[in-house]
Amino acid sequence: MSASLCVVPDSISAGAPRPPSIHEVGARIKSHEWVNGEYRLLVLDAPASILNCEPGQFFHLLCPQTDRFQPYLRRPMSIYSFDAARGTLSFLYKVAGAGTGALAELQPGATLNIVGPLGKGFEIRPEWQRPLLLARGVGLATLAPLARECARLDRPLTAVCSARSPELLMSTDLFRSYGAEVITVTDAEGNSGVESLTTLIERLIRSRGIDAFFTCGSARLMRMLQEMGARHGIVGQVALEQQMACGIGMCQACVRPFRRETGAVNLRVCREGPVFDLQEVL
Amino acid sequence: MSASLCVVPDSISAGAPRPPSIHEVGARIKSHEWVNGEYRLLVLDAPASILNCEPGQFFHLLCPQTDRFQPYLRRPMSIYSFDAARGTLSFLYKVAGAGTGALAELQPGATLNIVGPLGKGFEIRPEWQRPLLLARGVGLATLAPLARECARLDRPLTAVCSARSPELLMSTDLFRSYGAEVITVTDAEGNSGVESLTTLIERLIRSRGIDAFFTCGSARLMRMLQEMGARHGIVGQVALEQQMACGIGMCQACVRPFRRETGAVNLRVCREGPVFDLQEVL
Amino acid sequence: MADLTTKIGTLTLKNPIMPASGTFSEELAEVFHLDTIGAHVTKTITRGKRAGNPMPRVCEVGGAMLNSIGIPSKGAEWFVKNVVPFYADYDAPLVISISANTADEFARFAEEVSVPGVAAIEVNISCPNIEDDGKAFAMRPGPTGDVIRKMRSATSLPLWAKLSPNTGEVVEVAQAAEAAGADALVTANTMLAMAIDSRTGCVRLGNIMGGLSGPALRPITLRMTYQCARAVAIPVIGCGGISAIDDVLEYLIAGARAVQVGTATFISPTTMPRLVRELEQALVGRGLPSVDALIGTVEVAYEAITLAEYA
Amino acid sequence: MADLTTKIGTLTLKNPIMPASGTFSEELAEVFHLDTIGAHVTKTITRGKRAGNPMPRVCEVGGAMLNSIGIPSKGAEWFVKNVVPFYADYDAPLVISISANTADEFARFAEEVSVPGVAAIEVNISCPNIEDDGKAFAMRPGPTGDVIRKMRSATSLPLWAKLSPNTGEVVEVAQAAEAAGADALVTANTMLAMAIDSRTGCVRLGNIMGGLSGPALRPITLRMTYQCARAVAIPVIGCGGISAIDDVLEYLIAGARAVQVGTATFISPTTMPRLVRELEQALVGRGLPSVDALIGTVEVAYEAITLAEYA
Ligand SMILES: Cc1cc2nc3c(=O)[nH]c(=O)nc-3n(C[C@H](O)[C@H](O)[C@H](O)COP(=O)(O)OP(=O)(O)OC[C@H]3O[C@@H](n4cnc5c(N)ncnc54)[C@H](O)[C@@H]3O)c2cc1C
Ligand SMILES: Cc1cc2nc3c(=O)[nH]c(=O)nc-3n(C[C@H](O)[C@H](O)[C@H](O)COP(=O)(O)OP(=O)(O)OC[C@H]3O[C@@H](n4cnc5c(N)ncnc54)[C@H](O)[C@@H]3O)c2cc1C
Ligand SMILES: Cc1cc2nc3c(=O)[nH]c(=O)nc-3n(C[C@H](O)[C@H](O)[C@H](O)COP(=O)(O)O)c2cc1C
Ligand SMILES: Cc1cc2nc3c(=O)[nH]c(=O)nc-3n(C[C@H](O)[C@H](O)[C@H](O)COP(=O)(O)O)c2cc1C
Ligand code: FES
Ligand code: FES
Repeated sequence: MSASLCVVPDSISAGAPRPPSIHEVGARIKSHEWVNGEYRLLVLDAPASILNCEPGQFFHLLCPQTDRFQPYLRRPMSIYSFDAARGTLSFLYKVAGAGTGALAELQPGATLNIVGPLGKGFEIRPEWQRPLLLARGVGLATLAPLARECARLDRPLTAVCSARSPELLMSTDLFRSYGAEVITVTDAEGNSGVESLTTLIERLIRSRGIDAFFTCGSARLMRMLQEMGARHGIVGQVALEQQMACGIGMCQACVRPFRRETGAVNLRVCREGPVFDLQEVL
Repeated sequence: MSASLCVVPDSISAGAPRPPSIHEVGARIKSHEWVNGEYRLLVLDAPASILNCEPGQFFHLLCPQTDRFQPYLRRPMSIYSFDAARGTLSFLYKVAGAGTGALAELQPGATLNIVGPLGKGFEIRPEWQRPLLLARGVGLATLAPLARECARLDRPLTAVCSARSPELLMSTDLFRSYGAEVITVTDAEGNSGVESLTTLIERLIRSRGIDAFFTCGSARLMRMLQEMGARHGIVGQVALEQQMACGIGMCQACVRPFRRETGAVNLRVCREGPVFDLQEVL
Repeated sequence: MADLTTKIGTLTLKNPIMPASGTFSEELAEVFHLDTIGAHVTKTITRGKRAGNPMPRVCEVGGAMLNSIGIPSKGAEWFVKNVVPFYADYDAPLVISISANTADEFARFAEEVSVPGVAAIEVNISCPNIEDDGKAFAMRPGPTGDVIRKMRSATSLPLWAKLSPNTGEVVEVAQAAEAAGADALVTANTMLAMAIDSRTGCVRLGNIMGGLSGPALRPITLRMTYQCARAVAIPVIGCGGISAIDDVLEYLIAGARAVQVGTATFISPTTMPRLVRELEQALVGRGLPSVDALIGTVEVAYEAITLAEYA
Repeated sequence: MADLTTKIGTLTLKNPIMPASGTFSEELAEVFHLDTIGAHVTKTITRGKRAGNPMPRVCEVGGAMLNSIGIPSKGAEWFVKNVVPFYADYDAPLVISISANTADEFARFAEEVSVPGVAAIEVNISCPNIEDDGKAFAMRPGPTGDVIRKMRSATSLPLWAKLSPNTGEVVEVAQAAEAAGADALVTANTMLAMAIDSRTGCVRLGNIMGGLSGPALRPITLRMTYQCARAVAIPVIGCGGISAIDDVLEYLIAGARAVQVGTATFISPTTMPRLVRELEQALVGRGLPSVDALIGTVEVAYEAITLAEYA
């Protein structure tokens, strides 16, 4: 990373006392189930104050201390679904290391301390009438609220869902329930490689008139869409991940380099993101 | 503490490989009940290897990490009872701070890591035919195995048990079951002060022919017995406490000064004790 | 009701709870009203632009964290134009943390940022001194004195010298800062540390080494706070591992006139306002009229633990 | 099967796990067979008798401990007569830790304890140097070099210099020890720290300040181990906060040729034999033929975390 990169964003939110919009709350666990061998679905009873969310935003979870795991920092998780009317908030997460390992031990009824909503979510611009969503792994969680938003805004959505194997394909029924056209590809079936997908998506661009890309969950697929987008003049957005400490914008732990007119800038994934312009990602 | 004090014991156990006599084991909790508002009785299923105990010895307990308490060092606890035939080991303890607070949260069925048996226990010398035991608070726990040993050796025992209030008098039935004569005194009844006790014990010395003192649980009562012992030529033993780190004799955290022929020496409560000659305590 | 105000030289803070540099920013205003705390302390800036260190910049190590953020900075001018005005709407004094490569540059920089709206300058002397073989200024009394002396003649704002735990001469460094005209000391910055992922064999920070912060640091920085509070007459501000009210009390009792909260804000962004509330409760609970009544009251217990009276 | 032996200069240890001074004694033979570990390191002794520090001598602080045991000692003569023979029945080399007030006293003492049965001398230079205003020898390269140089001409036994984390010049101190003839370094001793009981307002150690040990120390001493292993050619022995096999691997990967286990033995007296077993398993699990194959293999990852491949 070169020392000439700018390192904080150019705009700072206007000064002075405002009512808090980020909340630290204890939320009761309503249910907590395995959805496949790797992922768990965590549903929380959440107060209305934190349910004014945008698709693509995330929460920062204080995973518990257990006998086996003693995570210290919080763990960021995309919102899988939020429902202000029912007062629920849910996360779909992969059990990976200490934090998610400890999280997985929590039982319904227990309280989980969460901070959010955080970050900048997806923006479905008026001119984006025929979006395509390409999700893999955790992206299948992160992009779920976007599919709902597309339904709300009446934008016919094509969802290409990728996974290692058919069992690991998540959210496809949810996507369908939002009226999306769902196409699945898996490593097991041999149709999830960049080449097959390029062919598939080229075809969809032509046949469906795709005019925007949304993606999450794979650096490889993001690069592929950047390349195809550049070729076809299709713009879009990507939800990124980066290791975080504060999640709020204070610590500069989560920066990544982005292309801006003025040159490369480092932006905070937790604050200027996690959703970024697809073509700006360096 | 003057720099002229000797600081390690004069004898070092003879060298060379021996079979281990101190064990670190995980013991299953058989039962764990409150005996009054302050004390809990913890009964463990214990392997025979650690049940070759002497009255007055102790174990070093690894209290668990809980959400409320994160003790780090082990906590020393006198053996309240041990039974090699039944394979049980029990502790009677006061819930005080982080360690015992965490311990108190353990449920039957859980495993507790313990190290022991540790230290030097009571010695009932052949010439001590008519012992008197004076116990207060935790001393009521520590002296219980001694009462059993007196019964086994056929020494009629008088047990003077002191507490703040009658509810806090523990072990008295146990002492009686070992055939001891039990006399209780409490602050509530106003008969537990040094003056009343001096009168009581002077009378017992005359009437019962007391020839040895055992005590635990109160510095004030220990001083009183030292003084009476000196006056009447009655010897005895005391079980002491001191903050510990290793519990085995490695760290020198637990030393206290004692009177020896050669002058004052610092001895390790965990190793040369916890039971010491009553008159040697400085 | 207890009086929570505390004086740091000429500044009066409404309470002794403030953030540690690098763990606070304008965004926290979206979590709680920033006037609940005693002062605002900004992330260290440099005069010129800097990118900061390579990724990964943070990792966690058994109940604490390491960071090698470095000092990304958009420069002095940008800061004065964009950040300082943000804080104008708050009553709490604004303390800005600055860093530089030489004592002269520190002085020039101090002058540049001595603008209306800035109440004090925190001097981050834990950065490498390029005139002293890259050793941090805060490692030795000489360079520390130089920096503060030159800054003292360049600005009339209060100067808070932020000390480093990575030295064997903390008392001498503290005294040098005081002699050179520092108005307060902050004890302390992070401790140089490292972690390796034993599975992959890789260092866990892009910069290889980084600063240890959080609870594990507290016994070390508390010791420094105690040492410095006894060695200097200027106020000492404790910093390191504070997350609970008992930690705040510990520092005040050791002699700190105020405290800074760092990593705990990452773990719970509402830590500072909670500590303000709990401090008031703790003082009332002890029957103390003010924070002042607690500061420096530490007692030394040389006695052996005597046989416990279980009564 | 993996080869666990490691060479510390002329000594070959059957495995790299040994105790840290002050956390080991003859009594541990009642817990496990002392020949399971790589070496025996005794508590520091002084030539004359000493009582050690006032009570309380230990306390716990959030997942770590502080101690101010001091150096109680029955003196050199008693030690040579009573302790050295105890270890004669074991194969593992006996390393004895000594301390003194001046460089000359260190030298005289080294000579006195260079007796049959002693395999190496660990030099505890964290104690105050009465000829340098009470600053510990290990704080500065000069006094460290003096001690080792004088000891070097007084004994032919291997000398292990035990460094202190309480200095900003650890690399210079390490190099001074090497230049003066040290055969190995031990990184490191405890870090000066303090705790106050916020309820009573009393310091929690009789000696006011004490040494931090246990997990909280690990990131600091690991960093020192890494720095020293790169700065000197003699073997470095890592020490600080080791309790799990991952900790052992971390130190070896950082460049340590062996490790010392301290406080963990208090928490679990069977820690060392367990680590020996788990080390063998870990090497086999990684397909490594020997400890040597792991030492100093640390890799530096400067890369940004890239978007995770969830596949
Ligand atoms: C904005 C955002 C949204 C996310 N949403 C989801 C989601 O909906 N579902 C899901 O399964 N995962 C999601 N992740 C990834 C998730 O945060 C990590 O899987 C999790 O932090 C791993 O923690 P751990 O302790 O189990 O793993 P460890 O590997 O032990 O974590 C060690 C450290 O690395 C960090 N880390 C590890 N992996 C990642 C990662 N991929 N991204 C950022 N930090 C990481 C951890 O936070 C922790 O600090 C998201 C990440 C970000 C940044
Ligand atoms: C040999 C021995 C036998 C004991 N037997 C019993 C028993 O049978 N029943 C019982 O209730 N208690 C007994 N105690 C006291 C018991 O160890 C303490 O009550 C317990 O350690 C308190 O720990 P805590 O974390 O709950 O309290 P805290 O006060 O939070 O403990 C803080 C620290 O001080 C130490 N400490 C506190 N009180 C004592 C004490 N009285 N003696 C030694 N260290 C102390 C703790 O071990 C810990 O390291 C015994 C102590 C010793 C030394
Ligand atoms: C992510 C991070 C960034 C930091 N940046 C700075 C900084 O720019 N300037 C500074 O003086 N201290 C910086 N610090 C140190 C803190 O101000 C504080 O001294 C240290 O973290 C100890 O306090 P804590 O344990 O409460 O976090 C930083 C600490 C962290 C964790
Ligand atoms: C109770 C105690 C006593 C110690 N005594 C000594 C000593 O006499 N000499 C010495 O060099 N180090 C001494 N140390 C330091 C240890 O040898 C070791 O360097 C330190 O504890 C760090 O390792 P750990 O975290 O594994 O405990 C002592 C440590 C403890 C906890
Ligand atoms: S995680 Fe702290 S700035 Fe993004
Ligand atoms: S507790 Fe370690 S010697 Fe007694």
